[in-house]
Amino acid sequence: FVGCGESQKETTSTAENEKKEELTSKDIIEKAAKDGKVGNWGLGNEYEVLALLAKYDLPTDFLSQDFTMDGFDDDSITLASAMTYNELGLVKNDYEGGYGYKDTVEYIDMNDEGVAMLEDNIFCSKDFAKENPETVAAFLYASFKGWEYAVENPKEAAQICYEYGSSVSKEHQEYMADEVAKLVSTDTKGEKVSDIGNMDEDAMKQTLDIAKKYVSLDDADANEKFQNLTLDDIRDTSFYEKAQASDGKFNVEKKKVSIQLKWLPDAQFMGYYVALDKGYYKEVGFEDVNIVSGGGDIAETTAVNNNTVDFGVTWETNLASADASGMNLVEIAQIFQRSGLVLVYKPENY
Amino acid sequence: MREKMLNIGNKKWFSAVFWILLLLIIWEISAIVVANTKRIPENILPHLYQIIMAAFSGEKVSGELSASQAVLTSAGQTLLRGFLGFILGGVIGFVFALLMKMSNLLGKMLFPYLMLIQLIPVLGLAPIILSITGDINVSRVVIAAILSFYPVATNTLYGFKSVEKEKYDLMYIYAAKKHEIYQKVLIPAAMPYFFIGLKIAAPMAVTASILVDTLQGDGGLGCLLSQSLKHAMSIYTFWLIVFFSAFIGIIISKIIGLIETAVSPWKRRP
Amino acid sequence: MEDKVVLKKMGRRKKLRERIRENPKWQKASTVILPLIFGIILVGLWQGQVLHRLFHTDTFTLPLLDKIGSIMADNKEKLLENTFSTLQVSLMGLVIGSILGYLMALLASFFPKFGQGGLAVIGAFASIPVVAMAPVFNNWTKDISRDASFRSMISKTIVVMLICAADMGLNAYKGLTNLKPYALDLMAIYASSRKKIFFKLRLPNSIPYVFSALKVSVPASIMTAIVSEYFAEYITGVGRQIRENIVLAQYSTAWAYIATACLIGIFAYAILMILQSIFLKRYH
Amino acid sequence: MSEERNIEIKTRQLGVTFKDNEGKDVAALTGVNLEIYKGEFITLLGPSGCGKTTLLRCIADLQKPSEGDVHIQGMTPKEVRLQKKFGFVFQQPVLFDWRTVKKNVELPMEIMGYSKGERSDRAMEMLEMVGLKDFANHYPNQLSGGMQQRANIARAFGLDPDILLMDEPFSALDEFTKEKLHEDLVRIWKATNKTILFVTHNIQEGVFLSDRVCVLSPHPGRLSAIVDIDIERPRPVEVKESTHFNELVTKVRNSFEGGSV
Amino acid sequence: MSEERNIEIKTRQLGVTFKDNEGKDVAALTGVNLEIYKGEFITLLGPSGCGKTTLLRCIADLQKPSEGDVHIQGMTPKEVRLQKKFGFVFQQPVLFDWRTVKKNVELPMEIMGYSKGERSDRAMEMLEMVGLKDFANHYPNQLSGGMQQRANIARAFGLDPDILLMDEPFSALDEFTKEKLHEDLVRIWKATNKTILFVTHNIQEGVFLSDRVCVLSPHPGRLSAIVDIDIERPRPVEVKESTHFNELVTKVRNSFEGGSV
Ligand SMILES: Nc1ncnc2c1ncn2[C@@H]1O[C@H](COP(=O)(O)OP(=O)(O)OP(=O)(O)O)[C@@H](O)[C@H]1O
Ligand SMILES: Nc1ncnc2c1ncn2[C@@H]1O[C@H](COP(=O)(O)OP(=O)(O)OP(=O)(O)O)[C@@H](O)[C@H]1O
Ligand SMILES: Cc1ncc(C[n+]2csc(CCO)c2C)c(N)n1
Ligand SMILES: [Mg+2]
Ligand SMILES: [Mg+2]
Repeated sequence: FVGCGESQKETTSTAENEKKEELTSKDIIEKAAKDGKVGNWGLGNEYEVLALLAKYDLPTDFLSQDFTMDGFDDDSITLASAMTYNELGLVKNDYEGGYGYKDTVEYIDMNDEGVAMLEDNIFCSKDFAKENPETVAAFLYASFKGWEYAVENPKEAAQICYEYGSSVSKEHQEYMADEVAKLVSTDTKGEKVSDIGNMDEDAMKQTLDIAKKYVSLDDADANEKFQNLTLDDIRDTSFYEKAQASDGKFNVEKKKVSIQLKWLPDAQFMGYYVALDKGYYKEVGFEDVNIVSGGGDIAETTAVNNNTVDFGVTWETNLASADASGMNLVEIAQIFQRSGLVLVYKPENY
Repeated sequence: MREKMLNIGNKKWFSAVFWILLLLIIWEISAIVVANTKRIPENILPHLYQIIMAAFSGEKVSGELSASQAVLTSAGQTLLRGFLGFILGGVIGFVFALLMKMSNLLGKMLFPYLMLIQLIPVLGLAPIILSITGDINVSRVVIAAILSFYPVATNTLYGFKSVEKEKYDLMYIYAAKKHEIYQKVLIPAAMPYFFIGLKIAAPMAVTASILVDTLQGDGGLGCLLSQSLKHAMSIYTFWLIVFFSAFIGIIISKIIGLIETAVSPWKRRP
Repeated sequence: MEDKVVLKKMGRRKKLRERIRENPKWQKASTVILPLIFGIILVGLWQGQVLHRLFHTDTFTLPLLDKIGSIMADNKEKLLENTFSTLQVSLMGLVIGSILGYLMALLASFFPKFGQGGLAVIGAFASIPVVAMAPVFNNWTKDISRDASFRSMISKTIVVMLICAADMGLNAYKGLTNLKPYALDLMAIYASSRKKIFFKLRLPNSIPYVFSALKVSVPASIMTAIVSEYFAEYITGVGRQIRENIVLAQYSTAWAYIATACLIGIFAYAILMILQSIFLKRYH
Repeated sequence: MSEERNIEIKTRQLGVTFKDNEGKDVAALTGVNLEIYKGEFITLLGPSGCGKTTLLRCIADLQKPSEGDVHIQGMTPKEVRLQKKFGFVFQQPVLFDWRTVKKNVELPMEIMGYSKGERSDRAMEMLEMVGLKDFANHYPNQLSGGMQQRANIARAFGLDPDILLMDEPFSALDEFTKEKLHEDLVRIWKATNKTILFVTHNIQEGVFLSDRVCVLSPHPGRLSAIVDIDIERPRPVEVKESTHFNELVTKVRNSFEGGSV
Repeated sequence: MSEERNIEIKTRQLGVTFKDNEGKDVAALTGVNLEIYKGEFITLLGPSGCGKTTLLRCIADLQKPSEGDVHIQGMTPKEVRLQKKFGFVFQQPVLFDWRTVKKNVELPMEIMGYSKGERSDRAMEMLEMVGLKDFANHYPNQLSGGMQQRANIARAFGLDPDILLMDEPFSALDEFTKEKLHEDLVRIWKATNKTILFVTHNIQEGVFLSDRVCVLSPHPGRLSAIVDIDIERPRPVEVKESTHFNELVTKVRNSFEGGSV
């Protein structure tokens, strides 16, 4: 039965596709918003979508998407959030877990719409940074080296991630690695960046501005603090510069460190796995680097704040709001240089 | 005729077969409907044979593990933590019931708060427990215990309270010490109620243990579940976990039932 | 000599204490006053940060009460809206689930072996973790309405329902079958129909057990509603708010919602206690 | 007892075996052949644990015989039970804690579908008879042992069953109350032509009330003697002083075998 | 009864009032003044519901008097209870379902700290006495009514309390068993010089066993007569046939007032 229904759908969709070629992203967003079928995961992932809706003067309501794309598949969500490196791949590809839509689906890119916000960075607590400057710089140095290698050899990086207890299939891992490499080496305007970990002033500013507009904290004190945050409150470029300028020799204060990821282990974090696998961390003087899987109930900001781990991967918004509520965290490098978020849709629905 | 039907209804084998068949039929009918209406039916309701095939398929889904292997290895950790949490919760629940029975004052003071502790979601509780225990795995066990002690506490307390006055009178006459009254009257009398509490708490402990797996993403059924939910892994892993946990639930309640009859010979009907 | 005086005094004081303790009015009042006293002590320990020292935690993870209170006051409307949503789900799930569980127990009491299988089935459902059940029911309820808020509510309610059904089923079954010796014989002599046996004997006998089940299911229903909100399509509810805030490290706000969950719990528990005192008046 | 009278209850080679803890068979009754006539008042006597209650329960379809069978008015006990022809006063008063005394007495009438007013009137009448009128609205746990037993009796009398089975109904009552209830019982019995099967340990009581006394013996429980009580009715209380009465009592006493179980 | 004998139990203006459902006071006992000598065997008789059990419970510290007080060996009932000087046979057998008959009998001995072997031996001895040796390993729900009561008695006899309170212990037993237990009871009483307070509805039994019979009257419960039983001991069974015995029985019967509550 399945195959039958599928082929039917495909033929009609291509036919319709040609008819409605001229639809702009504005039309699509308007229709989806009117139907109440815009989807996002919420939980701190929604601000770009809110900004986009606001940009087109639409009410900022959306449906909660679970971690699958089933809602997109069954059309209960017609404009669904997806990470280029994860959900988009599942929607398009037909390997295990995929939905196999191939290129029949299209998407709206947050970077193109000018509402991109920065995602995966590396952060630690201000106290930790102050007490362990060499450690921080060394960690960045080795991690950058890992990322650099991974961006150049995504296939191998995917294999390494897979071996370190990946949460996804091999094929998907490879897809992810390719896409993550793009995010690390391209900026929001689509230009190539060469310096991994660079904290781009404009992109960070844009992120913080959007965050200030759409993050509203119920805690009045925290909210006020949040609105008054400047970039300098939440980032420190000195370690990045030190790492970039370094010759790779460090005198690390702490030989065993840990980093908590923002999500389950996979190629989204391939740089760290590569650095670990290739011994880059050892080279700069670490005895042991423990990569702690994320995606759990204890948020990475909390874990770093209460010293369960030394470093963490999070998004700028999460970091800013954590600082606003009294944590003392600081971003030390920006790994993803552009937003990975897109809104995917089936043209036949419009 | 009616008589006969009632009799068949009371046959043990019939009951088991009936329920299994009923569930299978409902499931399969729904699965056929889903298969005809949905593009990716296995995400919503796969056929049972597909799940069974997935269980026995050797295909690697996570590292070098097949779906069943992945489920069973993760289940090992989760069930161990769940079991420890359950034991701890059972003991805590029993002790609380005992304390509340011993001191009316304490009981009245504490009882509403015991219930309130249940209402603090793991999300709020976890950081606090973590800062007390300092270890994520100990925290997991403790939280599983917290989430499963309450049914044991209420039911056991109810058991203590349902002891007839005459039995107290008898012990009173012999000027039995408090601990003797507990040991010889209250505790044995509360046993059936304690076991109801355990039966309710056991699935809660399994559920809780799976829930607390996700405190940190480093293994256990809960993590496997959240991975499979992301569709990054075979969706059948998800269905296997669903069936596995239901199966564990049945097994546990059967085991508790067996323990109950083993410790209450006066109820055994030869 | 002196010893005796002391003894006598103690005796008298004890009498007074006992008199107070046996006073039925005090008995009633104490169920409210004592927890209140404990609550006040708790508030003191919390606000005085004694709890924090005890638990080795900080005012960040366990915010002070005045902070929590002020956030609650600032966000009354949002709070109320989310509270209503959670309450609706847990209450509906509780009521429907408990009825279902009771009916299952009833079936089991009529056809013991047959019905016990049914109880086991419900128990098995309850062993499926909420985190696994919630997404499944989310999927299964997608076709029932075009309104996301409605179908989300239904799917959350079903999860709560199953949890409550298992709890009620087990307890009610005990209540329906754990009869006084010879009580069934008495009914048999009068050739009572099953219906009559149920209404005259089993039902009244099961009432205390029903309350003991409810004491577990009331908090469990709220807890389950909160957890299943994490997975629901439509974003609403105390639990969802807690998660949103934890992700942003807004512990104070999260605790404001946790406090709300506790208030719902206290409220529901108080109602349960009142109902119990009405229904169990005749049970000695 | 004239041979022409109708046989109401007939047991044939009735036997009941229980299993003890170790699964061994324990015979509670064996080979009981008993014929009870319609309208007869018959007493079962026997040492404690010899099977009196078990016999009553077999007749009332509360216990399945392991051997033999019971016929009542040509039907099985079950059929008779389903026709609601039994009344039973249990050895232990089985009162429902959540019902007042009056409501407890009303219970069988509720089941039989009496109207509310009728129920209430009849319950009060019965309570008056057993001297519990003032305690109608008490709960069972507020009654003394004897009062509970009287409530138990009132409940059984509230109905008008064909066959009344009474298991030591008066054992916890003082002599005066007992005498009054004897009178009431005999009056009701005569007026309604019930068949009554009465268990007691009091030989005088058995002899005074019944047409025949059946003596059971233990190890295993079996019928060891039947004594006809050929005292004219109505029997005034003074009859207990008569020599014939005392002869019959002695006769019954002598037919006892062995001690209690 | 010589005046020099020690008074063991003394009640002064003892009164107990219960609340009924509507909160009204119901007097169960009023103004009871009773003196019981050390080593005496005393019987309480009275219509059902007149307050016998309540009186026993007051003495045993199971019920707080509303008025007056009880002194036992110059102490309060509570002190005496805490010295474990009471034995009590309850009107309804209070057996623990989860213990075998033997274990039930051993229970008080466990509390008194008897050694395991001693407990077991003594329990078997007591069970033998009440004729339940073969049922030692049965659970209470496998016993007949009378057998449960006998287990109840065996339990009380297992200990050697100073004061034995017995509430209608033999009411569910047949005459033979009862007679045997009468003999055992008197033997044990004589050998250990216990004070025994015995409740019964059977006037013969009371007269046969006791030194004095106290008659209680209802509405409200109060002491209405005390009859000295001046029959020499040891008393053979045949004494029940004697005129003096029957005179005493009649005397007691005549001192009954009114009916039951
Ligand atoms: N808990 C109670 N609440 C109210 N009234 C009670 C309670 N216990 C006993 N009574 C009343 O006290 C009175 C005396 O009861 P008690 O049990 O002492 O009688 P008794 O002489 O032992 O009678 P019996 O021979 O029937 O056992 C009765 O009228 C009874 O209704
Ligand atoms: N459920 C049971 N399981 C095992 N044995 C039983 C059970 N019920 C009764 N018996 C046994 O059956 C025998 C007869 O019991 P039954 O109750 O008929 O005696 P009874 O004559 O009524 O005695 P009593 O005068 O003491 O009431 C007893 O030996 C008893 O132990
Ligand atoms: C592989 C992978 N990593 C991150 C995200 C982004 N994301 C979407 S929902 C969510 C959880 C709540 O924060 C996160 C992190 C993704 N979709 N897939
Ligand atoms: Mg009997
Ligand atoms: Mg009494």
